[in-house]
Order: sequence, then structure tokens, then C-alpha cells
Amino acid sequence: MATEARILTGGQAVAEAMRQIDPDVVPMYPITPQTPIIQGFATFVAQGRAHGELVDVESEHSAMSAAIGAALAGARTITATSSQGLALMAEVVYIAASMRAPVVMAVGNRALSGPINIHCDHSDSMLVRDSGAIQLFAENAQEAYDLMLIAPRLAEHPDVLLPVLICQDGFTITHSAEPVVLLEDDVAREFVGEYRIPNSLLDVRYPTTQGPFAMPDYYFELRHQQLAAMQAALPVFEQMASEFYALSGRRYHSVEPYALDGADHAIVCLGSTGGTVKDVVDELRAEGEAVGLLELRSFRPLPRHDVRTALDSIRTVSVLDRADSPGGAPPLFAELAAALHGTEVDLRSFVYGLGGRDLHPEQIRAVFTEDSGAYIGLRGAPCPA
Amino acid sequence: MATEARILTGGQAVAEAMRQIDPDVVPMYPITPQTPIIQGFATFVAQGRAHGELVDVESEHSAMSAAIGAALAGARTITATSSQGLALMAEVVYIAASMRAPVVMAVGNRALSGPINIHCDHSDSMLVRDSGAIQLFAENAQEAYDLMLIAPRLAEHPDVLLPVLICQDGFTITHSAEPVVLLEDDVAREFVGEYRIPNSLLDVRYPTTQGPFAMPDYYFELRHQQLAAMQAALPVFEQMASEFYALSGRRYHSVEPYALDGADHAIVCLGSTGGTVKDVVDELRAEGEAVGLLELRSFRPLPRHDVRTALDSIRTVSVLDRADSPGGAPPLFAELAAALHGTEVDLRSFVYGLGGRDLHPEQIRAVFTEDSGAYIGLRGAPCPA
Amino acid sequence: MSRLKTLVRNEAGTPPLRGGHALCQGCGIPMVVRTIVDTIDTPVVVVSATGCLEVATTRFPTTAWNVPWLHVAFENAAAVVSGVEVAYRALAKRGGLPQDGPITFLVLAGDGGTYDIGLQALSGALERGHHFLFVCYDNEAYMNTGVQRSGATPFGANTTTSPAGVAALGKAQQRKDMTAIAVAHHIPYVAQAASSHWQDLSEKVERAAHADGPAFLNVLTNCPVGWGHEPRHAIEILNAGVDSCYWPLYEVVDGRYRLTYTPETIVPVEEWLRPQKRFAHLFTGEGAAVLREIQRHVDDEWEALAARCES
Amino acid sequence: MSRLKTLVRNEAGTPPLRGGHALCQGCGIPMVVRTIVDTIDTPVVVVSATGCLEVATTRFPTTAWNVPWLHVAFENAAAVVSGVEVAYRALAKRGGLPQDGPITFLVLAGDGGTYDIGLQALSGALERGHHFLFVCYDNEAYMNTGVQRSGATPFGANTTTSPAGVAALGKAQQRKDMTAIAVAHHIPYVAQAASSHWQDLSEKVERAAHADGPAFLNVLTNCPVGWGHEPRHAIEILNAGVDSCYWPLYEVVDGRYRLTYTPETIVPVEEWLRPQKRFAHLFTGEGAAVLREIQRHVDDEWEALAARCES
Amino acid sequence: MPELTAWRELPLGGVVRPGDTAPPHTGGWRTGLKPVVRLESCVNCLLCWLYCPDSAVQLDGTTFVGFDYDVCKGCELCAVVCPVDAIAMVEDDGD
Amino acid sequence: MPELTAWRELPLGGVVRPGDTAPPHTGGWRTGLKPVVRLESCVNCLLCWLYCPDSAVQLDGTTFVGFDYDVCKGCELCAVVCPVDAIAMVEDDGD
Amino acid sequence: MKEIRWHARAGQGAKTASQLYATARLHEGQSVQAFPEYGPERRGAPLRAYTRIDDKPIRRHDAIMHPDVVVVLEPSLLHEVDVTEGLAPDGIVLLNADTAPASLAGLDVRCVPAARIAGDSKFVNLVLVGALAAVLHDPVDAVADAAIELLGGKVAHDEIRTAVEKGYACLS
Amino acid sequence: MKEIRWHARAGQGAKTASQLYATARLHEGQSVQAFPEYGPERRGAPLRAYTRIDDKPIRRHDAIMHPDVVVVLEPSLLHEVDVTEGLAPDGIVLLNADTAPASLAGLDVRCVPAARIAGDSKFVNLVLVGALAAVLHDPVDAVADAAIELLGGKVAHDEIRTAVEKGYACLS
Ligand SMILES: Cc1ncc(C[n+]2csc(CCOP(=O)(O)OP(=O)(O)O)c2C)c(N)n1
Ligand SMILES: Cc1ncc(C[n+]2csc(CCOP(=O)(O)OP(=O)(O)O)c2C)c(N)n1
Ligand code: SF4
Ligand code: SF4
Ligand code: SF4
Ligand code: SF4
Ligand code: SF4
Ligand code: SF4
Ligand SMILES: [Mg+2]
Ligand SMILES: [Mg+2]
Repeated sequence: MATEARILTGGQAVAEAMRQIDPDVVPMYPITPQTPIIQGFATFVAQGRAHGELVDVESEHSAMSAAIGAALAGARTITATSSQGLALMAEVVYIAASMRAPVVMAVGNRALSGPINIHCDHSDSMLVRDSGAIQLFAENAQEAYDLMLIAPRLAEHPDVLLPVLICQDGFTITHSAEPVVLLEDDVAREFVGEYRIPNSLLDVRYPTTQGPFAMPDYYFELRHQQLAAMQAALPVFEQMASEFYALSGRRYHSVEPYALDGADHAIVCLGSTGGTVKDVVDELRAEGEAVGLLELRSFRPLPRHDVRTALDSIRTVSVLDRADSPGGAPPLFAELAAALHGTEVDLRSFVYGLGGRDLHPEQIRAVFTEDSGAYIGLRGAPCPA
Repeated sequence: MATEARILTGGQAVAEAMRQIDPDVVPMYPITPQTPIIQGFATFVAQGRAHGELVDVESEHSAMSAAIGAALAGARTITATSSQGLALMAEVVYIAASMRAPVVMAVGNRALSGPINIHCDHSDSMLVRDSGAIQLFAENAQEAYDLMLIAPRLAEHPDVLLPVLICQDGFTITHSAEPVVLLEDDVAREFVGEYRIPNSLLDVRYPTTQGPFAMPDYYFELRHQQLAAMQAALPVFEQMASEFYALSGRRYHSVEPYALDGADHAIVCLGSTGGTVKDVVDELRAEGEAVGLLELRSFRPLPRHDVRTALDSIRTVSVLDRADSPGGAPPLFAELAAALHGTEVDLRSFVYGLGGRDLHPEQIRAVFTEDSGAYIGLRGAPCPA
Repeated sequence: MSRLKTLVRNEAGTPPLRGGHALCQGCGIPMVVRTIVDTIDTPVVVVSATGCLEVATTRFPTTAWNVPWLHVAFENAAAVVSGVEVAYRALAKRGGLPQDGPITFLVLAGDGGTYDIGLQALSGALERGHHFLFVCYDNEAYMNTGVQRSGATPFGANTTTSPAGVAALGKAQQRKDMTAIAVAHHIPYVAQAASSHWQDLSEKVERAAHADGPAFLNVLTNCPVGWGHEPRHAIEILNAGVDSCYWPLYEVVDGRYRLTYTPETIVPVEEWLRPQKRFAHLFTGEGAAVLREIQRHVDDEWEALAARCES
Repeated sequence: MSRLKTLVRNEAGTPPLRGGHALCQGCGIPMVVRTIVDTIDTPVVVVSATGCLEVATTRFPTTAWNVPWLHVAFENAAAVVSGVEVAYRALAKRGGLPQDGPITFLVLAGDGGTYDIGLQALSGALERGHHFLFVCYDNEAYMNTGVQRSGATPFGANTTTSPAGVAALGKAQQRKDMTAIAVAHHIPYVAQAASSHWQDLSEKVERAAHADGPAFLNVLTNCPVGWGHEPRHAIEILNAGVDSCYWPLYEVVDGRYRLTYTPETIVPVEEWLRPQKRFAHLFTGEGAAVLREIQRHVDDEWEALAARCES
Repeated sequence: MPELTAWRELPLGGVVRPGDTAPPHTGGWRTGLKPVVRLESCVNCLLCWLYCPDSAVQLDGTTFVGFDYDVCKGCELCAVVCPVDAIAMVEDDGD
Repeated sequence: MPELTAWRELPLGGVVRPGDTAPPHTGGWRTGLKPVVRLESCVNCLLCWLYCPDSAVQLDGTTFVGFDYDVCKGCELCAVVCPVDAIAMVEDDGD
Repeated sequence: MKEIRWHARAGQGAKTASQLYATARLHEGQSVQAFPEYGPERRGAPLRAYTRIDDKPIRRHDAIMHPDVVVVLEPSLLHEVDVTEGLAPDGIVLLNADTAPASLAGLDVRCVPAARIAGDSKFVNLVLVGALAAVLHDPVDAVADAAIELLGGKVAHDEIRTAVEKGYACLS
Repeated sequence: MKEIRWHARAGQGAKTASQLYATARLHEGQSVQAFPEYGPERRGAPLRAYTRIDDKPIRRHDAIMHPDVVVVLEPSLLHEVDVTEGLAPDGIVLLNADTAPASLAGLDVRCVPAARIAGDSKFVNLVLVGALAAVLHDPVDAVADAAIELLGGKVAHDEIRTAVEKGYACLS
């Protein structure tokens, strides 16, 4: 049911996924490094190979706002952004989640200003980690494509109905050409299926009031619905992933252990770094070291129980954050500390790759061999914690 | 050196502090519940009792942008916001920190949409917890006033040079009238002193390029400067607080233990709730229960070492979050888990007060007596974690 | 059938905005909403910006709206409606609408959500040419948050962020000319109306709703609280606003200007200012100079507008 | 002394923007920057929006700027300059300036940072009446991110987000009339210029810099990459843009329109379009209709402008 | 307003439908005066209907019939716009 | 560009001053042609100076003297704007 | 600790009353807090405000659920809202009225015809604050002084004092 | 694993070459990766691209620091950038030139006069990809096929094939 592998960048692969999904509405605003995605889709539309309505908005705040309007009106809606774009629309990402607008958004992760920088880190995703939007991270272009196809199913599932962000590392994946196997168009289309939401704004016979004002007597409860939807997203994702597996032979899980059996030192990370870590794990395993990796496919929801089960008997867990929080704990580390609280795990925090700083296998090896500083690759001794 | 106590709301108290500081530039945009602050200051200006230039911007994004421009041009700059305002300017708050613009901002904490709600929780502050901006939380109107006077000193200290947010609970403090003792105007003014920054943009003889583009070869290092500034902020705050103590008799610390000696159950929280918890602690102590409180005056930087020292020998620590993170750990809980990792402390997570839901002493008591659910005051059994 | 009867028929016993909402006693907004929605002869979908109208009509779990209504945030109503309108087109194309037939997409936003924080989204939507009618109910300040100055606030007005006092005479700048800004977008229909002149308003809505592209309507709407007047004086104040040429009623169709109302006698602008507490300080002390300045400015603007209408 | 010599004298051997920056070979922007800064006879402080100019001139730890320069983000240059200008006034008032004397506050932003994402901040700053000169170097697309459509992109242009193809003929909408929008703000000085006409540009800068309030300058600036032409054709293309009346040169001083240049003979708009690859698709297949539509639109706009200038 | 309900019972995303809940009785906002009509004077121009901010002017078809005091806030606008002075504001008996 | 420095050595907030670092030599961007002037034809109108995107036209006071090939990118604009065709683009010897 | 709830319509001075009474008690050396309730409802809508008084410093910031005294500035509110909601077991209702309505039977209701006493002065709130002082056995002067401190900038001092004292006299 | 670095100016087809060569090897059953480097520099500036080839699946996503082969499309870059930076110990420099300049003395430099071979066709990159195939002992057809697959939509197939084959012939 699949096509032959082609050389595609992550950005192109996601544009292909969008072509196959053929969403009704695509609000778009350029920003490096996601731009190839919207350009790719716009080209498909100009070629008559996709039929969605493009909305060339004037800012990312409007991109997400238009996306909410379209999604709640009953149209399948996809957009894409990076960095400052995500920051500018942050306000509305929260609202999309609370209004249960199943907007899908491709994110090409990029460092937040300042200083302004166009390369990868995860600070943009981290900025919206409380928003109620689901965040799945791809390790490579193939995964970006696959997750993009799964995204609408997850977003639109009646138990979920939340925005879904498919995150890929800017440049490292968005602009890196790798072999990607696509599903056949009709298979993909059928997998994704029809868009359905419970309340269409356009149903003028049964008018709805959407986005009302909530006082303290109701806000807490309405907000809690989102928590429940996030919880529900974990099993729904596993189900969609297994349906996708049946079509593609590629299987995803919200957390993906690699060589964790018997490991006494594991790394936890997100995104493209996972691939590099796997290589290092293989090398070290070959050298007899009991090391492993836990890759988080899903960062939001964070599969707390699975993380704990996977890691609670491991001596040392090194968390690799590609973002930091000045004056606070790095975001992924803090999540892991919360998830592993009460276990005996020796948890360590590493920050790497900010603003596109490269991470080499030797540096990963140093984490495993406990020769690494907490800020991997930083020039100069880090300021004392 | 102090005046007699007057009945002032937190908003009025901060407006008085602004009158005494008399900043050069005040960009402002209304949003409930911070509006009394900017209105109060605008009134002082209209009365000729303050002399700052008001900039009636057209959005909060512009408020913080104008603030950055003014601060880097050499003018002491104060603004204020809440909720959606903070969300809309989030992008620029990060940039303010990275450009080392010592902007002071009063925050009247309010729940983020949606649903739209005007009452207190801390989700707005949490949204910018990675931004590099300092965040101090006041327990009451007096503290809001005091911290507001300390803020410029902290922000502008050469080792710090970061934006400082003085957070007070929306309505609960901003609109609640309480006795407040002000410093005499001249004492306050002298305490605050003159505004000085290392590079004035207006120095046309020695032109500077501010806000350049950084590639992966430099971004990580520039970002790390902010971490160092945050670290430096802790001792600087203690120093400023002790100078302030000498003037006012009121002493602040970045973490403030209350009845922690010998406690085997402590609550950790931010903001106005601290006061209510103190009452409950006194009651329970009187009943012979070994309970206590750790109030965080400084949330950013989070005084990790002090927190750890204060809590690491306590059996149970209950963290009260007035914000949540759907699909992840509540923000304060995650910080505490990170800070206390490796200790034996039994850490518990509670979420309360979202969107202004009230927190009663009985409910706090239930936390101490281990009779409380994780979502305090939520109607209906919480969704299973 | 008289126009008013038509509105009644269109409303058919179900007002788009029912009573029992929490807007102030005597608020000018509901009349604008009803006149507009009742004039439009298709089903209407409303997108609201944050503001008095939104906050006071939809306290969960209640709603005062009998038509589909959507609110997302303060600054983005025009972006939201873009999405809704495009969704409608996309669904119509592939046959996915809940029911067939045209729908009119209506935005209701205050002056803050139009002149200031909502301007960019509006400008973008106008440039893209979505089919929608954007109505600004212009009460000349941020009322919902307690009467702060907006871009629409007139020169000299006392607001809580442009307070009058010994060192200030109220707002220091002239109001933004939002109607002119809309005209500069070269959209098919732009008009300025006032809630005192319901028939004029209704006629404009009719033309706007049938425009081939975006339409913009700027409706002067009284606010007893923010302007400082008793509700019962609303109409006379608004009339003075119109008759002093402070707020001329006109429309711009495909770039051509037309006055839709010419005052029989132009009254001094003081008649507009004096009954409103927000201008009270202008009638004492140094206010006289400001009053002259206001009159001069109104005269200039009127002259310029009249010239454009003649040509 | 000739105007050009004056510019040379003002520059005094230290170009505001030195060579060695990373803008494309033949980029049209630097000439605009230098003409402007060199014309102004006071010290200048520049605020830049994100875009080609910003990204390519300030790679840390280098800078190509010899004048004070500030960049904060893409959408907020006008807000940032508001803060800077107000700080200047506040410090001047209390004697806290590093040195005395007037400073000209200059914003340099691309069309994306002006027409689209930066419009609201600009509109607010204009309404507040700050003293600054906002220059849009209008290359008619988001160039920095790889030639995407902006509000300034002309109808029919092929960009990466409005690509031409069997199902699309390039951008579907007319360009936003940003100059008219600025005029609608009733500020003292607004003008439209082109980088081909340096003298006209320089004269306008001189008047703009002396305006009593905000001034806005919209400068058509070629981009070899985005327009698809060899650098050496820049001037003739721009000339055709001006001589076809696609981009008339005019100014609006205190509301009064004046053409600052009238083409001796108006050339067909095709002369502007044909040398640019972004319009290449219009010269094949169904493009002819689009070409006619473009010519018609240019004629209409020109007529309307000419009328306004006469009156 | 209905009983405060548990979070699971609330409509998804807080979507409300007209009629789900009865409108609050804002009639209580009146502070002293309420409108009454002298129907014999009424020329049924319906201006009061259009201008009433609280949709409190009741019609039967297209005929004015009276006021809905449950929601009328007593603003007096109807009385002001009535061209024939058919509406008077009278002491509110609090009914 | 200087050596890559440790974070403590970097200017606060990334502020740069002109002259801190020498400009990169973008002369290497030229792809085949470079401008040369026949000074005898030059009427010193300075249009080349104004239009050069790379500030590569060198003056002595107000007099044209030549090109700064370290930064000239070879775009040919100077040659195009020269009213007297005093500038020719010639094979770049890579100097 | 004493907790007081004020009922009125927006604009009738409940917030002022709550703060004014707090100011009086502050000057008498007590610890105080005063805060109104905020919602989307506008001018004319029912509104609550609260005052908390204690001898010890007040640190708590929770809502007042069980007031010791409820002061009703606007009697018509009795039809609309349950002013006795959460009233402490031996709590007092202080009502702007001639006589207690049947609906409040069985409660400790103190009536003050404040509207009549205030006359045209619109100082219904001051009359009731005076009456409250009587009910709680506070010195009337402290209240009058506080009222003058807060409102004296705009209103004649003796008018203020008279209103407060008249209210006090009613119930002392 | 083989790691290749491409040097050119923006617009000279280094990115295409990097992907094209990867495509060829993909079709030969290998695992591949190709990516350019991005900065603020515009058209005309020096630019690098990379290709990574392996028999096992490539999972790593770090930069290429020690290329096995460096392909220089634009000889003038030798004056500007250190094209040999990080070159693997027995790495190869494949240069668009007639002869190796003195500056590269001591290195394994393979010269192809690609500009001359390509002539007006502007297929310098294709010629060099062909030459690279020769250097790495790949079948030339796979490369030519891949080139046609990627570029054949716009350019005559035989022109493409000729360019690749000419390059291959130079060094095989
Ligand atoms: C981003 C953001 N900033 C500020 C606010 C606060 N706010 C809500 S409504 C409003 C004023 C609305 O004014 P206007 O649009 O004129 O409508 P009106 O209140 O007059 O009906 C403000 C400032 C907000 N909700 N969101
Ligand atoms: C909020 C935000 N959205 C998007 C971007 C990405 N971005 C940077 S510059 C740019 C285009 C700039 O276009 P224009 O203003 O026309 O300037 P030009 O590139 O043409 O010089 C874009 C889309 C950004 N930096 N910030
Ligand atoms: S404040 Fe003004 S606009 Fe808002 S509801 Fe009241 S009267 Fe209407
Ligand atoms: S892309 Fe265009 S605008 Fe940008 S630097 Fe190149 S030529 Fe200049
Ligand atoms: S008094 Fe006001 S609310 Fe009552 S019916 Fe008349 S217009 Fe309506
Ligand atoms: S306004 Fe007067 S005449 Fe007209 S319908 Fe109402 S009551 Fe009758
Ligand atoms: S060729 Fe271009 S860069 Fe070189 S001097 Fe001439 S104009 Fe300047
Ligand atoms: S343009 Fe030609 S004539 Fe003018 S200064 Fe340059 S070389 Fe001389
Ligand atoms: Mg308003
Ligand atoms: Mg541009």
C-alpha cells in the first residue's frame, strides 16, 4: 500500500501529507523554517493537486484565529508555524484548545528570539506546553509525514477534540532530505476520513454560542475538560498508531524505549536527537555498556505512567533538554522529575543545542560516561547552578 | 520614615509606588484586573503629582515593545498587564530579557482564556516562566507596594539587567483594600535612585547595534548570559531587600518559611493564598500538628538551593498550583519536583483556584490532614491522572 | 411594508439578542445589533470581539444570542470571521454545509477591537477580500474595562487613562479616522452611521450586506457610563453629534462618497459636548481654547468631507 | 552644492550602512537606506523590523551599521520607536540625554513589516503622533523568508505562497494601498517614492524629516531575487513602474496631494511587468486577461490619484 | 440558572445553546421607575421596540402589546423615542 | 570574525559596536566580473556611489577614486547608473 | 473576627461603605480588609461587597462565606437575591427599610429607614455605616471621621457627619 | 559511512547536487541524508551542503564535521573559505579546476574542469556529481537516472545524462 521511498525533506514530506489529507482550509503565514511546508502545499493547490482554501493571513495571531474560526465552522483546518510565529499566536493556541478546535499545526521547531536565530531548539514548543494543545515530536522526515497523517484523526476524535502540533526540528529535519515512503494517496485519504465536530457554527437552524464568558463558578470545570481530553488522547493515539501500523508497517507509541532492557543509564529526549542517541547507544552496547534511550513521541500529553514504568528501575536517567528556563528547571527535566518523583532514579539535567548548536555523538557518549557538563557544547564554564 | 497606614487596594498601592518612583516612560494598555494601576498612575500625572510620559499603546504587544525601546534608550520604564495582555506580549517579554531591558511590569494575575474569565489564577505568569523575566509574587497589598519599590533596583542592577514582574493576585489583591504603609515620597525616591544602563541607544557619538542576528555559533552563549543574570538576581534581591528593611522595617526573602521548624508537612504556594495558609498553619500548630508553609516570594529565579534546604528534611510537601498544564505536571509542582529530586520528601500536587475559584481554610486544612483531592474545589471527581 | 415592520418580520419574535443580558441600563449597543441583524435577510453568523457586548451577553451557562455566535479573543474578530467565511466557501464547494443557502457573516466589535488592537486583523481580512460585514459599535473608548482612551476617543475627552486634571486636558490627540482607513482599503462598501438614525443605519446595512466583498460600518453608539449621561439623553446627544457634523453620516460605495444625511442647520459642536460628563472639564478654566480647537477641527473635517462628496 | 554632494558631506566617509554586509548582490535596499540617512541633517537613530535588511546586516558579532540601530522583532518597529522617541522627550525634559540636540528617529521596515504584521503598531504610533519617520522599503513580498506574498504583492504576481500554476494565476487580490492608509491617518507628511528616483526620494526625506509629527514614506525597492531580474535591470524596471503609473510618485502634505513626478509619456504596464520573472506566467496562456485587468486597474487608480492632485 | 454542575456534565468546550438556560431576570435592575403605555395613544410605530436595549417591548405579530418587566431595566429610552408620548415612566411597585 | 569566545566574554545582551569586528570580505561573492573605471571619463556625478548596494565606491572627500574590491559584489549597478559609461565590467582576476 | 457583607446595586456605594467602615476600624487599631465582588454585570445590577475586621492581622484572602452582619442598602434586592445566604448562626441583617419583611422572619433584622433619613443627599450608604457602628458597638466618631477622610474632598464635612450620626442614632 | 561536503555559492546547485547524489545512492539500496547549511547570507555568498551515505539506516542528525570527500563547485571559494576544514585523514578534495592550486598541496585533490565541460549548460554541479560517482566507484547510470528524476521535468534528459557522464569519464 506504500509508494517507493523518495528523497524528501521533512518539510516536503509534511506538505505531501497535507496534499493527501487535502484540508478544507489552510491559513498560512511564512516563517523560517516551516515555510517549505506552506509553500509546498500552496504549490500543490496551484497545480490542482490539492483543493484547500488558502488564507494568506497577515500574522500568525490571525493564522490561528482563522484556523479556529474555520475548524469550528466545520472545515478541516491545518496550519504551520515556527518560533516567533508560535509565540505570537500563543494566546490563541490556548483558546483553540479550550474551544476544542481540532486544528492541526505543523511546527518546525526554532529557537525563540532573542537574539533572533533561525535554527532549531524547542523553546517555541515549550512556550505553549500549558496551552492544552497536543504535541508530538518526529525524529525524522518519515516520522513527520506519518505523524502528520495521524494528526487529524487524533485531533478530531470525539474524546479528544484538541489542537495537535506535529513538531519537527527546524532545518535538521525540515530541510534535511531523507528517504521517505508515502502511503498511496487514496489509502492516506481513507485513513484520515471525514471531518466531524459536535457543534457546527454554520448550523443556523440550531444556533450555538461558542466562546462564552465564564466566572469562577464554571471556569475550573471547563478547564478540567481539557485535562480529561488530554488523558484520553493517550489511548486514542495508541489506537490510531496501530491502525496506521496496519497500513504502513510503521508503529508509533507515545513513548518509545530503545535498548532500555537492563539499561542502567538512559537518556530521555525529543526530536531528531533521538536518532543520534540511538547510534551512540548501539556503539556503547557493543562495548558492553548498559545504556538505553527513552524517546518521547508525545510530549503533550506526557505519558507519565509509561515514562515511569519504563524508567523507574534504571539507575541513572539523563534528560536532554533542547530548551531552558532561566532561573528555573529546564522544561523536560522538570516534567521527568515530576513523573519520576518517589523513585530511586538518579535524574540528571543536560541542556544542549540551543539556537541550533550541534550535538555530536561524542558529546552524547560523554553524557553516558558521565564526562559531560550540564550545558553541552557551551563555550565557557557554565554559570554555577 | 514611613507614613501612617492607609486603606489601599493592591492596585492603588502599586500606583502609589509608581508615583514615588516616577518613571520616565509608562506604556499602558488596559486590561482587567491591572487597569487600576495604570489608571491610578495616569491620574497622578494628570494631577501633576507624577511626570512620566504615558504612551497609550494600541495593544500589549506594543506596550512591551515600546517599553523595550524606552528602556534601552535610557529611560526608566514601567508598565502593567494581566492575562491575555501578558499572553499577547509573551514574544516580546523574551526579547526584553535577552536585550537586557530592565523594564518593570506590574502583573495582576488573571486566568488565561478560554473560556474568558477575569479572575485570578497564575496561568498568565506561568506562560512566561521560560522568558528570562524575574517574577516576584506579593501576598498582599503591602507586599505589592514594597516589591514594586524594590523592582527597579533589582531590574537595573548591573549584574541583573532583566525585566522584573511584580505579580499580585487579580481582584484578591488588586481590588482588595487593606492597610498599607507607604514610605515617605523622598525616602522612596532616594531608595530607588537614578536609572543607569550600560549602553544607551541615544548615544549617537558611540553608536550601538542592539538586537543583532545570532547564528548557532553564538546563540547558546548569549542565552546563557541570561541564566547567569538570573542566578545573580538572588543575592541582589536579598541585598536590596535588606536595604529596604532598613528603611521600612519590612523584610523580604526570595523564599519565606513560616513555621517550618520541625514541620513534617509543609505547603508550598505563591501569592495571596500564603496568607490564608498561615492562618491554617497557626490553627493546626495550636492543635499540635507539625505543619508549616514555604512561600515563594521569587518564582523566577526559583531559589532552588534555599527551597531544598528549607524542605529536604520534611516528610510531606504539598505543592499548591494555581495553574495547570493539561497533559503535563502543574508548573510549580514540576519545579519543586526538580528542586527536591533526590530527597526523601513525599511531594504532592494540588491544583486550586483556577479562574478565581475560592480557596477556603477548610480546604487547606484538608490538604494538611490528607483529606483533599488533587483538584481542590473542583465539582465532580477529577479525571484520573 | 415600512422598513421597521420588515425588521419586525425578519426578527419573527426571536430577537437575535434577547433581554435578560447584563449590559447596562440604557446601553446603546443592543439597538445597533438588532437593527443590523434584523435588516439582513439571510441567516446571520456573528463573530464578536471581546468587549461589553460579548462579556455581558454570554455568561456561561447562559446566552442572550439566538443566532450562531462566536467569540475567540479581543484582537482577532476579523481573522476569525475570515476562517469562518472561507470554511463556508470550502464546504459549499464540496457540499458539506449543514444546510444550503447564503449566510451573512457579521462581525460586531467595539472601537477598541476595531481602531486599535483589532485593526491589523481587519486590514488583512479587507485585503484578502472576504465576504463579510464588519460593524464597529463605536462608543469611543474601552468601556468594558472601565472607560479607557482608545484610538476612537475624541480629542479632549476625559477617560481613565487620559484623565483631565491640573496637568492634563483629557485626550491629547485627535481621534483616528477609522472610516477613512477602511475607505483606503478600496473595499466595495464603507459607511458611517449613528444609532440615533436607525433608518439610515438600516439602509446602509442593506447595501453593505449585498456588497460584492468586504463591507465596513462605523456606528456611533452611546454609552451612558463612559460618556456620562442619563440614558434618556442618548438620542439628543447623538443627534447633536450628527448635526454638529462631528459625526457625519455618509457612505463610500466603490470609492464614491455620498452624504446620506445633511443637517438642516449645523449646530455648534458644544451641543454635542456639553451634555456629556467626559467633556465637563472643557467648560471650565482653560477648556475654552480646547473647545475652539475642537470646533475648528470639526469644521475642517466637514469641509474636506463635503468636498469629497461633491466630486 | 548639489544635493548629491550634500549627501556625501553628510555621510562624511562613514556610510550609515557599510559594505561587507550579506544582502544579495544588487539588492535595492542599501541605496534607499543611504539616501535617507544621508539626507537627514541631524543624528539618526534607526529602528529596524525583521527582514532582509536586518538579518543580513547584523550577524553577531558583526554589524554593518555606523548609526545607532535597534531591532526587537518583526511586527513592532513602530511601537519600539514610540518608546525610543518618548524616552528621548522624557530625558530631554529632565536633562538626562547623553548629548543635546535633535535626533531623527527613523524606522526601516519591509512591506511585510509595514502593510501586514506591522500595520497595527504603525497605526497606533501615527495616532499618538510620535515624531518619527517610518520608511517602508517596499519590495512587494516577504523576501527574507523566500519570496512569499504580502499585502503589498501586486495582483497576479507569482510568489511561493501565491504560486502560479494550472489552477492559479498568482496572487488573487490587488495590493493593499498602504500609502492611502497612511494618508487616512491625517499625519503631516506621507509620500510614495521609488529607489530609481533618488532625487525625488531625497527631497521627500527632507520634507518628511521636518514634518511636525509622524511621517510615512513608501519606497518601491527592487529585489532581484524576488522579482526575478538581473541586478543591472533594476533601474529600468523601476522606471517602467513609475512611468506606467503603476507606482506614481506623489506626496500628501497636511492632506494635500501633489504629484512630484509626471511621466512624459505613460508607458504600458507591460513594460513594468515583462522584465520580471514573477509575472512571466502572465505572458502565456490565460495571462492576457489578467494583463488587461492590471492595466485597467492601474489606469483607474491613476485617474483617481490625478483627480485628487488637481483638487 | 441551573444547579452548578460537575465538569463532566458541562457542554463540551462550554458551547451554549439559546434556551438551555432561562435568561436572568434583569427587571430587578430597575431603580424606581418602570415604563407603562397608554395603548390608546400608541400609533404602533415600533420605535420603542427597536430602541429598547433589553428587548423588553413585546409584540403580537407586528403590534405593540406591552413590556416584559422581567427584563426591562427601566432605562426610559422607549419613553424618549415614542413620537406620541404614549409611554410614561411610573413608580415601580417592584412587581 | 574573531575567535569564538566563551559566554562570559561576550558583550552584554549581544550589543555590538561598529568597528568591534572587521567587515567580512564579500568581494568573494563576485562571480566573474568586476567594475573598473576610466577615470578620465568620470564626471564625478557620484551616482555610482549612491547606488552601490555595498558601499564599495570609494571617495576622497567628494571625489570618486575607485572601488573597494574587498566588499564589491560585482552587481554592475554602478556601471548601469553611470551617465557617461565610465564604468566597465571586466573579467575578475580574483584579486 | 467580624465579617460583613454589603448588598446593593452597582453605583449605590456599597464598595465605598465597605472601605469606609474598614478605614474607621483601622484607625481604631484593628486589622481590616474590604473587597467587592466583580462580574460581567453592569450598572444597575446587584452587587456585593465585604468587610473583614479583626484584632489580629488579617492574612487570609478567601471569600467571606458566613458573614456576621449583612447590610442591605437596596431593599428591592430582597426579591432578587438571597441576602441571608450563609449568614452566621446568630448573624444580623441590617436593612434599609422601615420594617422587616416577612421573608426575613426568625432572623435578627435591624431596620433603618436609611433612604428617608438620607433624603436627597444620596448618603444611604453613610446612614447604614453609622447604623452598623451602632450595631457593632463602635464609636460613631471614628466612622464619621473615616467617612470625611474618604469623601470629604468632594462633599461638605458636616453633611457627612450628620448622615453617619443619624444612622448611628437609629440603632444605638 | 561516507560523508560528503559540497562548497559553492548560493544558486550554483550545491543543494541539488547533494540531494541528487543521495537519490542515486538511495536507489542503489543505501541509506542517505542530504542537507544544506543556512545562514543570513544571500545570493552570491558561499554555501555548504552535505550528503551522508551508509549501508545501515542513517539515524543520526548531527552535522558533518569530518567529510570523506569535499566537492568544490566554485574554485574562487578557495580564497575565501577553508574547504579542507575537518577533512578526514585520507579525505579527497574534488575540485572544479584544471589543476590543483598550491594551497592544497599534500592533499588528495582530484580536478575536473567542470565549468569548461559543462560549457553554457550551467550543469557544473552535474558534471561534478558524475565525477564524484567515479571517485567513489559508483555506477554512473544510477547517478544519471537520479539526475533525470530530479531535474528531468525542466531539462532535456540527454543533456543531463551527458553532463553526468562527462564528469564521470574525467575521473574513472
Ligand atoms: C489582548 C487583550 N488585551 C486587553 C484585553 C482587555 N479588554 C477586554 S475588552 C476591552 C475593551 C474593549 O473596548 P471596545 O472594543 O471599545 O469595546 P467596548 O468595551 O467599548 O464594548 C479590553 C481592554 C483583552 N481581553 N485582551
Ligand atoms: C512574528 C513573526 N512572524 C514571522 C517571522 C518571519 N519573518 C521574518 S522576516 C519576514 C519577511 C519580511 O518581509 P518584509 O517585511 O517585506 O521584508 P523583506 O524580507 O522583504 O526585507 C518574515 C515572514 C518573524 N520573524 N516573526
Ligand atoms: S459600559 Fe457603556 S457600552 Fe458597556 S454595557 Fe454599559 S452602557 Fe453599554
Ligand atoms: S532577497 Fe531581495 S530584498 Fe532580500 S537581500 Fe536579496 S535582493 Fe535584497
Ligand atoms: S424602560 Fe428601557 S428597558 Fe424598559 S422597556 Fe423601555 S427601553 Fe426597554
Ligand atoms: S414608540 Fe410609542 S407609538 Fe411607537 S410603538 Fe412604542 S408606544 Fe407605540
Ligand atoms: S559592481 Fe555593484 S557592488 Fe561593485 S561597486 Fe559596482 S555597484 Fe558596488
Ligand atoms: S557614476 Fe560614472 S561619472 Fe558618476 S561618479 Fe561614478 S564613475 Fe563617475
Ligand atoms: Mg468601545
Ligand atoms: Mg518585502
